[in-house]
Parts: sequence; C-alpha cells; structure tokens
Amino acid sequence: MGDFTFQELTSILAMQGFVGISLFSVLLLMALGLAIIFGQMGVINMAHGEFMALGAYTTYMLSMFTRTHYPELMPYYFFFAIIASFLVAGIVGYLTEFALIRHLYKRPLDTLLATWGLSLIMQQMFRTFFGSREVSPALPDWLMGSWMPTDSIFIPINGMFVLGLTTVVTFAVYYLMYRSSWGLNVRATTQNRVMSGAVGINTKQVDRLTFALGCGIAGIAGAAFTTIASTGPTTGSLYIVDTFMVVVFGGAASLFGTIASAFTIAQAQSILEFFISSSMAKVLTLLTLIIILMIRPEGLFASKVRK
Amino acid sequence: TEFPTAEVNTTGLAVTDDTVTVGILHSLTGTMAISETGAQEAERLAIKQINESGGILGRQIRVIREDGASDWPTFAEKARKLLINDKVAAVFGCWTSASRKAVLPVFEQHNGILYYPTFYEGLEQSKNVIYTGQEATQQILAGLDWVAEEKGAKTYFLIGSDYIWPRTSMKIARIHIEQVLGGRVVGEEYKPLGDTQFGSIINRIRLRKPDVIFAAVVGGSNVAWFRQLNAAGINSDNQTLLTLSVTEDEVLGIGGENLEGFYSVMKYFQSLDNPNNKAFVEAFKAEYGEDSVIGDVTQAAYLGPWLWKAAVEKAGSFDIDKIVEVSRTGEIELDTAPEGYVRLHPNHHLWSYTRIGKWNRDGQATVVYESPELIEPNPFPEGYQ
Amino acid sequence: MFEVENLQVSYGQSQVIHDISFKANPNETLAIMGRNGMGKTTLFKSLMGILPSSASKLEVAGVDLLGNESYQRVAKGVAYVPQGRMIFPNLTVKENIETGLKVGKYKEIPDEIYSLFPVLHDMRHRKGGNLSGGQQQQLAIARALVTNPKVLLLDEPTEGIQPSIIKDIAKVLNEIRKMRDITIIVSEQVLSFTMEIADRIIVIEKGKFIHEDLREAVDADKIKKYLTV
Amino acid sequence: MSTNTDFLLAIEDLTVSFDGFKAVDSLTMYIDKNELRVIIGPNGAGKTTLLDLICGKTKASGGSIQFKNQEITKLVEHQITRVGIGRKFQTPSIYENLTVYQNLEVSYSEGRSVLGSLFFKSTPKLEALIEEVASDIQLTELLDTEAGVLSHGQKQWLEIGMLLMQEPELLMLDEPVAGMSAKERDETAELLNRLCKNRSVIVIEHDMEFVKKIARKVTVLHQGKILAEGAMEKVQADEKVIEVYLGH
Amino acid sequence: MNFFIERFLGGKQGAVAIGILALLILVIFPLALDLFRLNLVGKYLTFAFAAVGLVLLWGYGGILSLGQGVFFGLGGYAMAMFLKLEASDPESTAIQTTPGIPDFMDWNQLYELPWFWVPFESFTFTLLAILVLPALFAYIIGVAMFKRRVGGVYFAIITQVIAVILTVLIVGQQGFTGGINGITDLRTLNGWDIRTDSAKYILYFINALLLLAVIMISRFVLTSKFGRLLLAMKDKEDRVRFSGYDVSNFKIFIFCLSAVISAIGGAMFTLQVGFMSPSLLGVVPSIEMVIFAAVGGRMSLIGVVYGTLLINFGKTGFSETFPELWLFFMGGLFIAVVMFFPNGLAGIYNKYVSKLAFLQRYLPAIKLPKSKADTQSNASSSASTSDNAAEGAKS
Ligand SMILES: Nc1ncnc2c1ncn2[C@@H]1O[C@H](COP(=O)(O)OP(=O)(O)OP(=O)(O)O)[C@@H](O)[C@H]1O
Ligand SMILES: Nc1ncnc2c1ncn2[C@@H]1O[C@H](COP(=O)(O)OP(=O)(O)OP(=O)(O)O)[C@@H](O)[C@H]1O
Ligand SMILES: NC(N)=O
Ligand SMILES: [Mg+2]
Ligand SMILES: [Mg+2]
Repeated sequence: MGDFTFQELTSILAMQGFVGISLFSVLLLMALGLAIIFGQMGVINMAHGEFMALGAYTTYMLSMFTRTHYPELMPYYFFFAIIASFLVAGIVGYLTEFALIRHLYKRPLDTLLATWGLSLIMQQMFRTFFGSREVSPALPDWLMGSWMPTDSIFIPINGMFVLGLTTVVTFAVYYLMYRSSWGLNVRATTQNRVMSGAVGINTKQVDRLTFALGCGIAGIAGAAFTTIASTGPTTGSLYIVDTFMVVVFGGAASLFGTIASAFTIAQAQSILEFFISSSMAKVLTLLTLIIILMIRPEGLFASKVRK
Repeated sequence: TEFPTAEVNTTGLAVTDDTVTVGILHSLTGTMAISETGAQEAERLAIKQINESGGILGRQIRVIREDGASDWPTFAEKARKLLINDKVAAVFGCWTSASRKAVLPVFEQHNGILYYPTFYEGLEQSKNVIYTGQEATQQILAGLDWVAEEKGAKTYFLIGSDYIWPRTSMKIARIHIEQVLGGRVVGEEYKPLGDTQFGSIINRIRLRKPDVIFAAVVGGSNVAWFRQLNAAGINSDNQTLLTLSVTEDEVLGIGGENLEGFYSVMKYFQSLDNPNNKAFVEAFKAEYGEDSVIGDVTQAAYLGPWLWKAAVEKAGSFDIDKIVEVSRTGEIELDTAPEGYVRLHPNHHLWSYTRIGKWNRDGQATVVYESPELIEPNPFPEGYQ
Repeated sequence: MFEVENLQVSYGQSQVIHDISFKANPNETLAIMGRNGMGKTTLFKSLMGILPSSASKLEVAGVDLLGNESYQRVAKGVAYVPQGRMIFPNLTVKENIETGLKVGKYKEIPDEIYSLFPVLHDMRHRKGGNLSGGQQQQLAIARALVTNPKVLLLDEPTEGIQPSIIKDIAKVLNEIRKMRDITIIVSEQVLSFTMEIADRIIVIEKGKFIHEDLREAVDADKIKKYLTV
Repeated sequence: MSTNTDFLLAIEDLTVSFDGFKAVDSLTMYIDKNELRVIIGPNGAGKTTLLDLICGKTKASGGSIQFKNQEITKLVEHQITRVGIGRKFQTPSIYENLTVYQNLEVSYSEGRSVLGSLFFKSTPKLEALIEEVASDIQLTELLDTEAGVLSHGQKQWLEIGMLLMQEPELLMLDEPVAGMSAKERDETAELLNRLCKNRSVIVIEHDMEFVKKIARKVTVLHQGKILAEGAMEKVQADEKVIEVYLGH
Repeated sequence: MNFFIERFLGGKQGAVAIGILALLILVIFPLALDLFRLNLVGKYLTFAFAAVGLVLLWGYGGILSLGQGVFFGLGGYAMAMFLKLEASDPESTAIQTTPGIPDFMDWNQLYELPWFWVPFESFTFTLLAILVLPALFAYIIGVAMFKRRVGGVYFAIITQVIAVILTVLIVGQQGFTGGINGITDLRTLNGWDIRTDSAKYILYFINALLLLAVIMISRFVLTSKFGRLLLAMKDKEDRVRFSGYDVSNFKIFIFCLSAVISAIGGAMFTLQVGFMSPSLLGVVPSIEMVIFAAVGGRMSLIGVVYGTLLINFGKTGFSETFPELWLFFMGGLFIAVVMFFPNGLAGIYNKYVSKLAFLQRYLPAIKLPKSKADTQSNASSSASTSDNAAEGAKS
C-alpha cells in the first residue's frame, strides 16, 4: 500500500478516528439504558436488546405511516420516531416491571431467567407482527451521505447523528440520576428498597419508572440504530452481550464508568481492527477487558465502599 | 391404481395409496429465519401447485414442517426426526452450509434425500443431496470474467462474512483473479456474521483504491455494509462493486437507494423476463402478497419439489436409490423453471445460466449480462482447490 | 396521638407479636424494653409497614395507617431509625440525609442537624458506607429527624455511639419532643439513656407487653429485674 | 525497625490513610500474652480500622504489625487467621443459612484445605468442643436452628462461639455487646473474663458499664492516635478523654 | 454402607430420589421410547451434566458462570477431534488435495495436520484431555479471577466473554477448527461404528450411568464439610476467609469440578449426536444451561436433571407441534417457573409432593429454611449432622 499521499493518510486517520468515536457512541447509547436497569437496579435484563428492537420497529412503523399518509413530513418524522420509540419501549417496560420484575427484586439472578423468557416472547411477537425478514425504515435524506470538511474526508452523517443523540441522552441521564431529587430516590431505592420506603420514598413507583426509563432509553437506541443497520426479530440478541460488557466493565453502578468503558472498548476495537482481522481484534479487545477486570475486579470505576 | 404403493415404495417411506409425506426443514426462528423464509414459502408454493395439478404418482403431497431454529444441532435433530420418525420421502431445506454439513451424515446414514437450495461453496457431492443452487465456480468465475472484461478491472478488494462459503468463494476468486485474469487482490477481509461495523474496512478500501469490490457479506450485516459504504461516499458513481450474496430479499432491508448501480452475480433475478418467471412471480405474489419479493435462493428452493417430482415420475418410484439413479442420468430437466431452463448434472448440481444484475432504486435488478449458455456445475474445480 | 390496637405479627407460621395494644401521647416518650429476641424490632418494623401485620387500629393523630405502605406512613408523620443503621452506603452523607427531606417541611438540611452531629458536616461528601459504625448510626438518626415527624420510632438508637454523643442525643430528643410536640417510641438496652428520656417504660416479653410503669415510679434496678426474669 | 519482643502483638508506627484521610496515624501499641485490652474512643477514632489492619482486611500504608514476632502485614486474611488471630465484626457475621451447629462446625480449625474439607470427618473431640462452646454461648438448645432466625444478641454470641472454635491466641471483638440487653451484657462480661484465661483478647466497646466489668488496661484512641492509656479509673478521669469521648 | 448411603446418595431420601431417577432413565425410557426418541433423551442428558455442574458451582457455591458451554464445548471438541481424525483416514479422504487430514482443513488450504491435533490421534490422550483440558482451563480462569476476588456478576460476565472469545476464535480459525460448521461427519470410535442402532443404545446407557455417577460424586462433595463451606461462602465470604480458609482455592476447585462435569457431558454429546459445533459453546447454550439448572431447582442435583429433560422435551415438543410459535411457549415456561416456582421443580416437589409423603415424619422438627430447595440434601445435612456422628461412632 505505497501509493497514497500524505494528505490521504491524514484523511484516513481522521476518518478512522471517527470510526472509533462512532462505535463509542453506539456502545454507549446501547449501554445507557442498561446502566440504569442493571447498574442501578441490579436487574439482569436479558430482554434489553429486544427493547432496542422495539424502538427500531416503532421507528419503522412510523416511517411507513408517514410515507403513506404524510409524505411531506418525511424529513422530520425521525424526531417523532425517537420520541415514539422512547414512549413505546418505556410503556412496555413499565408494564413489564409491573407484571414481572417487581416480584423478583429479592432474587436478582432470577431476573436473568424471567427476562430471557421475555426476550423469547418479544422476539416471537416481532416475528408474528413484522415477519422474519429484516426491515429498515426509509430515512430522511438529510441523514444519508456524509459531511466533507475537506474533499478527502467523509464523516458519515448518521454516525454524527448518533453521536449527537448519545451526547444528549447521556447528559439527560446524568442530570436525572445525579442532579435531580428523583435520581436520589432511584439510587436510594436501588441500594435499600425497604429502608427507602421507610424514609418516605414510594419505592414501587420509583422502580417502575426507573425500569421504564431504562427501557425507554433502549428504545431510543433502537431508533438510532435504524440509521446504521436493519432490524429483525433477533436483532436484539446481537447487542445484548456487548451491552452487558460495557456496563459491567465500567463498574456496574457508575455512569462515568460506563462512558469510559464504552470508549475503551470502542477505541481498542477500532484501532486493532485497522491492523488485524476483525475477529482477532475482537478477541484481543475482550482479552484486554478480562485483564483489566483482573486488575480492577469491580470494574473501571468501582464505587468502593468499605464492607 | 396405476402405481400400487407396494411397488413405488419398497423401503417403508411415508407413502400411502393417496398421499406421500415430505419434510420442509428451515429456520423459522433465529437469525437465519430472515433468509430462509422465502425458500420455505417457495417450497410450499411448489408443493401446492403440484398437488393442484394432480400430485405425484397420483398421490397428494403432505408436508411436515420443522424449525431448524438457526441452530445446526437442531437441524440435525429435526432431520433425524423427519427421516426416522416420519419416514418422509424427501426433504426440502437448509440454507447455510453449516446446517447442510450438520444434516449430511444423517441423510447419508438413513438414506434420505435433501433438496438444498442455496448457492454454496462446492467441494461436496453427496449421493443424498440434490443441489439446486449454484456452486461456487458457476457464480464466481463468470462474474469475475465479466468485471475484468467490461470494467477493465485490475485490482480487487475481497470482503465476506466469516464462514466457509465466503472464504471458499474468495479462495476461488483469488486464484481466478491472480492466475487467470492477471489481476491483483489488494485486500481480503472477513467480518463475523451479524457484525454491523464496517468503518475500518471502508477506510482500508479507501486506502487501497480497488477497481472492484468483490463482496460476499451475508444476511443482516449487508444493511450496515451498504449504508456505511454509501455514507462514506462510495457509490456506483465512483466504485464498481460486485456481490455474490445480495438478492431481492436482502435489498428489502438494505434499501434500493443504497445499492443503486452495484452488481450482483446470480442465476436468478425477480425481474427475469420470461413466461415461466412471469407465471411464478404472479403465483408467488398471489400466495404471499403483492409486497413479497423473490430472490435467487427462493427460486432455487421452488425448483426442489419440481425436480423431485420429475425424478419420482421418471423412476416410477419413491425409493431414494431409484430417484438418485435417475437423477444421475443427467436427463432430469425442467422447462418450466422460472430461471429459464435447468438440467440436473450427474454430479447432483444444476446446469444453469449465470447472470449479472444491476440494482435499481426500486429494489429490482436489471440483467446486464447473461452467460451465453448453461454453465456446467463443477463442485471440485481443478486448479482452484 | 399514636394508637395501636390488637397488633399481631408473624413470620410464616410463628407468631412473634401477640395482640399488642398501646397509646402514646404527643410530647411523650415511650421506652420499650426487653431482652434479645423478644420482638422489639419486629414491633417497630410492623409499625413502619415493613413487615405485614394485622391490627384493629393503627392511627397517628387520628389518621389511619392501616394497610398503608411505608412511604405513606412516612408521609403521615412516622419516622424510623432502624436497628443496624441501614444507611445508603453508596450515597454521600449529605445525600443520605436528603432522602429524608422529601416529606418534611425542610428544603435543605437544617443546621441543627449538623450542630447535633458535627461529624456529619465534616464528612458530608464522603460515602455513607465509609463512615464508622457510630457515625453511621448518627447518620441514621439525622435522616429520620429531617422528615420532621409526628411519631419517631427509634430501634436501639444509641448502639455504637460514643457516650458523650449519647448524652447529646438524649438532650436533643427531649428538646424536640417538647418543641414539636411529637411522640417518641424507643427501644433501648442502655438503662441510663432510657431513664433520661422515657416518660413511660414498657417491658416486652415473648411478643407481649408484660409490664408498664411511669419513669418516676421505677428505678434502674427494678427495670433490670424485669429484664432478667 | 522491629525488634523481637515478648509481646504477643506488637504494633509499631502503623498508618493507613483513605484518600488522604489518616484513619490510623503512626500508632504504636503492644499487647501481652493473656492480656485483655479494651480500646475505646470516639466514633471514627479508628478502632475498627485498627482491627481491620491487624486481621488483614485493610492493608496498611505504613508501619508494622508483629504477631509472636512474625510480621503479618504482608499476610492475607486466612493466613492471619491461621497464625492464631480471630476477629469478630461490628455487625454480626454468621452464616444465616446454616444451623448453629454447622456454623460452629465450619469454623473449626481442621479440614481447612480443599481436600481436607472434602474428606473431613467429625470426631468425638469436635463434638465435645461444639457442645462446650455452645454451652458457653448459651445456644445449646438451638444447635439445630437455622442461624438466620436468631435474635441479634444470639447472633453476636454465635459469632464469638465461631471464633472460639478456631481456638485463637488473640481474639478481637468489635463492640460485642452492642444491641445486647443488660443481662446478656453481664453474661458476656463473664464469658470474656473466662475466655481471657488462656488467650489474649482485644475488645472495643462504648458501653462503660461493660468496660468496667472487664477492663484491666484501657487504650483510648482519638483521630488514629493514642490519646490515653492505663487503668480504667485513670482513663475515666482524664480530662481529654472526658472532653472528646465521655462527655460531661 | 451407611457411609455410602449418607455421603454418596444423600441419606435414605436421597437414595430414593436417585433410585427413581435411575429407574426412569435406565429402565423406563429405554422401554417406552423408540431409538430415535431415546437418542434425543440421551442428548438432553448430556446437557444435564452441565446443569449438575451448575448446582455445585451456582446453587451451592453462589458463583454464576455464564460460560459453562465453554467446558461442554472443550469436552465435545476433544472427543470430536479424535473421532474426526479417525474418520479422516487416507482412503475416505482420497479426493482431497492432502488425503488423511480432516476435510475442512483441506478446504482451507492446510496441507498438514496442525501440531495440536496430532495428540488427538491417541484415544488415551483424548480421554485424558476431556478431563484435564477443561480442568486446566477452568483452573487458569479460576486463579486469574478468584485470586483477584473477581466475583458476582463480574465473574458471570467474564465467563460470558470467554464464551464469546472461544466462539470467535473457533469461527475465525476455521482451518484449524472447522469454523462455524463445526466438526461433522464423525463415524467410528476405535473402529466401532457409533452410528448403528446398537451403538446408540450402548452410548445411551454409558451416558446415563456416567450421569448417575457424577450425581453421586457431587452428592459426596456436597455432604462433606466442603459442601457446607460452599453454602457458608455464598452467604458470608469474608467470614469464611476470617475463619482461616483460602476462599479462592475452594472456588477454583468447584469451578474446575463443574467444568470437568460439563466436559464429560460435551464428550458424550459428540458421541451420541455425531458432531460438535461452536453453536454448543457460545453465549446462548451457556445461558440455556443455567436455565436448565434454574428450572430444575438450582440446589437440587436430581431436580436439575428433570429440569433439563422438561425444557428439552418442551423445546422439541413445542417446536414440532407449533413450529412457528413455540418460542411463546418456551418464554412463557421460563417466566412461569421463575414467578411461581422460584425453587424450580425441586421446589414444587418440596412444596407439594413431599408434604404428602410419609417421609415427612422423618424430617427434623424444625421448619425447613426457605432458601434451601433441596430436601434430599437438606434434610440430610441438617438432620445428619448429629445422626452422622452417631453412626460414625457405631461403625
Ligand atoms: N426473618 C425472621 N424469620 C423468622 N423469625 C424471625 C425473623 N426475624 C426475627 N425472628 C424471630 O422473632 C423474634 C423477635 O425478634 P426481634 O428481632 O423482633 O427481637 P428483638 O427484641 O428486636 O431482639 P434484639 O434485642 O436482639 O434486637 C425472635 O425470636 C427471632 O428469632
Ligand atoms: N474506606 C474508607 N474511606 C474513607 N474513610 C474511611 C474509610 N474507612 C474508614 N474511614 C474513616 O476512618 C475513620 C475511622 O473509622 P473506624 O471505623 O475505624 O472508626 P471506629 O473507631 O471504629 O468508630 P466507631 O466507634 O464509630 O465504630 C472514620 O472517620 C471513617 O469515616
Ligand atoms: N451456502 C451458504 N451461502 O452458506
Ligand atoms: Mg431488635
Ligand atoms: Mg467501629
């Protein structure tokens, strides 16, 4: 690979940098909802990927609807789709908490089984309603193509969009969890449900809304991913392991840890990938994770409290 | 009757005086359901049509459907069930090579017959399998010859999903490019199945500036792959891309706008203009809805029941050995195949045309090249192993 | 002010609280004494709505608590300092106290709290879980006080606290009881502390109240005798 | 810097800090064989942290701890236990899902390796020891009860019992009578007085009544340092101790 | 004899339970089912090994591994490598470029057997490898994790990550491993055709007997002091440490043991099903193994066998009857078990069946603790502490 100019090389470097950042934002967006549900509430939600898929399908439905009924609104529908995905996934999450999760707070590991069952059911529902084939919504034109700061650098607009969205959602989550009194209730409840009730927190409501919020954020992630990949009934299962990895590796209860972990994984993967095959890059990235967890057994940003 | 059961079924298959039972074995659930749905629908359509036209040796075909669930062990288990428990006279099914490899010993041990519809890597020829899709050389060599000739391609970038079919296909492609076409392979990359991050590979493509991207990315990854290509400014205006694995099914997810102007090499496109295909498309849409699309594998799957019918009728028997025997005569043929005309080669594969389609925005392809004659299947190509 | 009638509590098959009834007035401190395992904690937890219980009457200032969840009881004016502290280990000291601010009239942590427990002010940004045992106990009391309750339930509040602060706590409890006219129900093992704050002393034995006396009427030795039978 | 001594436990210049906060600050202190030492001090003085340091739960930032002239700051928890140090936690730490009997049995000092525990067999000696300990801690009646349902005080005793099963040379108790009723405090005091006959004991307590019953020598800790040391009466009268700890 | 009953069977009740299980899998199934179904049951029972391993590791040890498929796969691959080499003799592979090596190597342009395949030409080595490889691998992971005190969900996720790594490696290195296809078309074991009907019967019985043996060994472990220490560690790890135990060693041991048990299942899977593939060692099968254990009752060695059978019969049955909707049933089944029978099948047994049984009279007077699902082991462990000693003194 000798014949390229210095300028080309810098362009490639810039673009490769963006590949890492873009993977980072994807991972982080996937993980944010789980950081709340798993990191804060301790619920091992194996159906988290399906909630993402739910958001993606919502976006797809809305795009079909807009296209047939209000074609002139196509350029704008995506914003509504994000909100709708949040709401739909959030509402389903709310119901899930009510029907299932609230009975299991004393047995956190059992949430793994119940939500695994839930994920099977949701997958089958997607298949029944939308068929086995993958779908992808028609995207507004402004989301396609790329931004060219110079004539040899192409920064994909969908990647920038996801990055922007991730930033917004991250700040919102940070504010909600660490700066609002609601967040204080959430954190108290998840640390000691009984005692939180005894200081006046309506823990049932907090639980339900927290779970719904986490699922809603998964829905947003799902909506965002329709700009990158297609959605099928089993799409969710593709994401779930990575998502858990990001959250756990960061130190389950730390939002900052989740961010740092998504960043580390994304950069390791994308840098390695440029030099070796993607499967070996993945293996090396994962091995690095394991070694780092050996050094920091409770994740990158463990919140250490004496026991 | 004309064909007494005792005569047409000497090996205890599930054949009665008026029915014959067959199995359909595809993934209805799991990641592969996406691809296998169409195949499974086409097989059912063919069986329905055969039944409507009087069945086979005077018997109606009864179908047992099993779900392979995208899981190879399950495929093997279900194949065993179909053969041992249900004693089906034939099985139509499988999509991935992995699932075929998993069921192959079962079919060989219990002497069943499998009609396998997917384009695949070759290097296999089982007595108990009829391959109705193309093997690697049929698809690849013609395709590469065409880009070399038409586009004057010299440098090639190979990319595929990480499993046996793309890897074998690329191996053949590389040999052909380097030794026959005198070109150069400037990159060869594989992505795990289902992966959606192609940014790094795209950057590498940009570095190497190949004349042709030659792709065998499978399933859901395709959407990410083409969307990201497009967003990176690589499109048919500035890049030739030929893929082995995009059919109308995948286009549905990818979106025509992301694919416009790129090429697929296949034996079948829905847009093929011939009376057989017109009738087939019409019947398919009547059965499964106006919006349904038909891809290469779907069509190949449709051939399965018809080829089986032809063989059974020629043999005058449902016995597997007799079917295999007549299949090996090289005389089983279908004038009514949607792809035009097919004939079964003694090596269990089909003679077929190879076509190159250029994708349009509406998700259909325009055939820009068709091999002048049927291409002989050659699962063990000399010099390409 | 605080009325309980026919309270029964069981763990599964085994009944632990048998038909307890009592009344406490505003500006009164009731001490519940009893040996280990006699049901004090169980009583408090059931009053707080943490354990399921049955009763024919349960009222705070005429407001019914029966069937209410913990948080509703808190909203109606009950506050609780559990045995074993149960602070929120991963919240900072400040945040721990703030969890109690929801229901009370305070918007911010009142200075009295910090002047009663100066160490909590010094350590307000430290994680609750990193405090020493006694500091955590102080935190638990502070958290309950900021809810500005009508009824304050204290389950062995002085456990692990240094003598000087125990004295301070006694003083403060006596003060706020008078100032805010609240009812305090406390279970306690340290006799001196009990004698300093209690108006009435009830002895609990195997889930039943077996004895009751006004503080003026008893001395430490007498109570000790009840507790050793 | 450390020298060979007759002390059972020699703590010299011990320091630990958490994010710059020195919980134990250049502490030097010695415990004799068969001594019963009471440590008191304000909340947050560093008493629990000191025990944490001795038993290996927390690693020291500096200084040395020698047990029978063996440096133990480098050892890990189970090794420290094996050299003969037993520790009771501030909140009772017992196995709620095992019976009282099993709690005691599991704490016995034989069969501590993987294979040893696989092929471990109960012996009459063990039986007798369990009986003895159970009666010491007044849980004979409850041997077959699941420990989770014991009352707070009983849990405290059970944990002491579990330590006795280890037959340690140094026993460290963090607030052993917290939450106990008056009678049980008396009984615990007796128990401790009996226990210290052939081993050393370190007790941390805030209950002065109790301390008086057991104390021979008292160490007062304040801000990680020794504030006063000596006989109970002397310490109680110390103005500084009254100021920071006892109150007026 | 008493010792055997107490320690290997789990007392009289345990003996009855094992007896019933033995009757079911050794007599009733072979008589009632045709060979095809029996072979399926044989396959299910190989997963039961993994579930039994999880009872030790997760149920008692409190260590959740989401990577048991890795060990199942190691055992399975070791066996498959041996069988594949035997199936790849130069005659049957004559059409290859390099005859005598496995077909997939030939397809991937390998011209020589890779070095790490060579020892698998020996059957003895293979048998050893099936036991030692997973133990060694588990040991390495165990030392790396438990010595560093990685635990709880961190350990669970790491084991899951290891499952991912192994899958990616196998799929990515297909020349050496057969890739996503796995290792297929296995035929004979030391010349004995494993595909014949009689071989299927024999393998079924070997498998069933091995399973029973593994259960008894596990029972021995659980009724020992080690078993009680596991429960103790699950409850208060620190206390165990301060009682003088090197907790990490205990965890490492139980992890290795459960790995070996899984691996035996994997090897038996290969023998009975005739191939091995990465889809058996990834994330999903590993989670399914946990589900088998949970549905059976994670504290019950016998319950998990029934759990495994139930789920797999359900999967096969539902998917044959409702090929397009069976996931609804499976999902519903998991949720129902978790919600209504938190202790799995063993919990149902304890709650309903055992109450009826006369055995109730022999249970200790005290109420059985809620968290202990397994009557068989429990009744004996709480009752036998004193019984045991008495009997020990007699003998
Ligand atoms: N979760 C439980 N399940 C069953 N029984 C319990 C449970 N908790 C407590 N008990 C039993 O209830 C009785 C009362 O316990 P409780 O904790 O209320 O006593 P207490 O008076 O607060 O004792 P202490 O002074 O030790 O705190 C005890 O006999 C105890 O064994
Ligand atoms: N991990 C930690 N991080 C921060 N501060 C800590 C940590 N551990 C202990 N501390 C602080 O160190 C000081 C000593 O704590 P320690 O628990 O030893 O006190 P103590 O003497 O046992 O008090 P008490 O009598 O209340 O039990 C306290 O101020 C505590 O807040
Ligand atoms: N045969 C294939 N494409 O897997
Ligand atoms: Mg109590
Ligand atoms: Mg302390």
